[in-house]
Amino acid sequence: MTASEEPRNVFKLSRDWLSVQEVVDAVSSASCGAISVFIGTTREDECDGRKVIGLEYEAYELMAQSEFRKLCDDIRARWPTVTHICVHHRLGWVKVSEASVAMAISSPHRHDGQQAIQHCINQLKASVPIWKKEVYDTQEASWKENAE
Amino acid sequence: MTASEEPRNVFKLSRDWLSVQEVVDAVSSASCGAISVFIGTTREDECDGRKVIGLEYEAYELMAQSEFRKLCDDIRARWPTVTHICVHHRLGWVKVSEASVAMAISSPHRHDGQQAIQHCINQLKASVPIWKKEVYDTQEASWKENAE
Amino acid sequence: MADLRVIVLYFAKSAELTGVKEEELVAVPTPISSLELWTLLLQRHPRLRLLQDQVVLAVRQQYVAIGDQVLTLGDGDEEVVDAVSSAS
Amino acid sequence: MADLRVIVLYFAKSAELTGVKEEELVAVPTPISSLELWTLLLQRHPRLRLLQDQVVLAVRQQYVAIGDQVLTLGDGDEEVVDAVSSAS
Repeated sequence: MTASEEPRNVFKLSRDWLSVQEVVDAVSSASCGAISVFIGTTREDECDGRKVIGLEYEAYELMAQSEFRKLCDDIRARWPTVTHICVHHRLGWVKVSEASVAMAISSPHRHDGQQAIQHCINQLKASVPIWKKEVYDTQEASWKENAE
Repeated sequence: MTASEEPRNVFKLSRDWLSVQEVVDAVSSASCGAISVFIGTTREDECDGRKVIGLEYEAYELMAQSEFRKLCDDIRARWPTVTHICVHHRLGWVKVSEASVAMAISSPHRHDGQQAIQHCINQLKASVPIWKKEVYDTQEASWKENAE
Repeated sequence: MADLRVIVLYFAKSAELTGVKEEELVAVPTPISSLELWTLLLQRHPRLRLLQDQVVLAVRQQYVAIGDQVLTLGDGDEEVVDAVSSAS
Repeated sequence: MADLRVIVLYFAKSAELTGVKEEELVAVPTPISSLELWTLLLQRHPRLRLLQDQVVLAVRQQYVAIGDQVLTLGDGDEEVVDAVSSAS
């Protein structure tokens, strides 16, 4: 790898619309033949007869950054060929069908990256302090486990 | 699902730069919480001391379309919750670090889509008649199995 | 044994239940276990009890389980109380 | 038993070896097995032998293995010969 190819761990919390292209560009590398991407969107859903119209996200930003760094260390220990990792997560109001998280991982070959991206989204939801509140068409709302 | 939510199978062979956003938009759906994406790029590589400077792709276009439809049927039989499938593949000259294939699959929950995208890229390479020729800095070139 | 000033941050449902996002606790005894600290927070905000098993504590950006574990708090430490409701 | 006119398409390395992308074969006997058809193509283009085991045939956009399988060809059928070299 050249100097510009030092492994990158990019994490951004954003109140704006997420750009998939930006996440992909952040991990692209001439030494990588594979970029695995996952996008989580707000799904139109019903809960006890109420319709979900959107989600409200909140984070403990400093701790989210440090938990993300731990997660990256964990991913690189499991899949050493992983080159760059980028996660963008929305905060605040995200209406139905908009992306709340977009993440990309580059690797020389596709298998490692595909395994790593699944681990990344699972662990992001399990350990990074970001909370979501479902908001319903009845004006009600409820905080949810972020595990789904 | 509403009428506009009929499962879509989108396949495009293109001589232009691939847009990840376009592939993602093609599968987005209010009923889906997950979009799994894979991007295959031309990797800077060496082969017998020669440096790969790019790839040249060629397809049997009509048959590629029909093999893609079979692949979509296979994916939907294995993961019935898969909603939309979109694959864009480059033809012609693709230089190092550009995308040769971009694919996206949407599903209500992430697990099915993540399994399906891995199957999709594996089977695309195994069964869809697209060939690639590695072009080296020595002006030499050689046709490759598309399996990698 | 000493008394400390500790900053507590509340997130998500815990902020809704306490009505505050951040507060300062003075005269927190140290050493203190995570369970004793949680009990102290419950005395100030009885509605936090609604969180039951879903509460997560973090001290200096490290998660701590609620139990006998003794916390070594430094003056002015951030202590984070965050919580989610169970998925219904 | 009849003789047919068949269109053969060559792709990738097979097109390089034959020097053509497409050709018309006249008086192709039918029925014919895929192995007999491949032998007929090898007679026209001996360099196709370089493809050895890597050759893939398709008739009417369906892959066919090279062997005893009898092909039912219709007049003017597209027959595709495509091939890749083994990964070195």
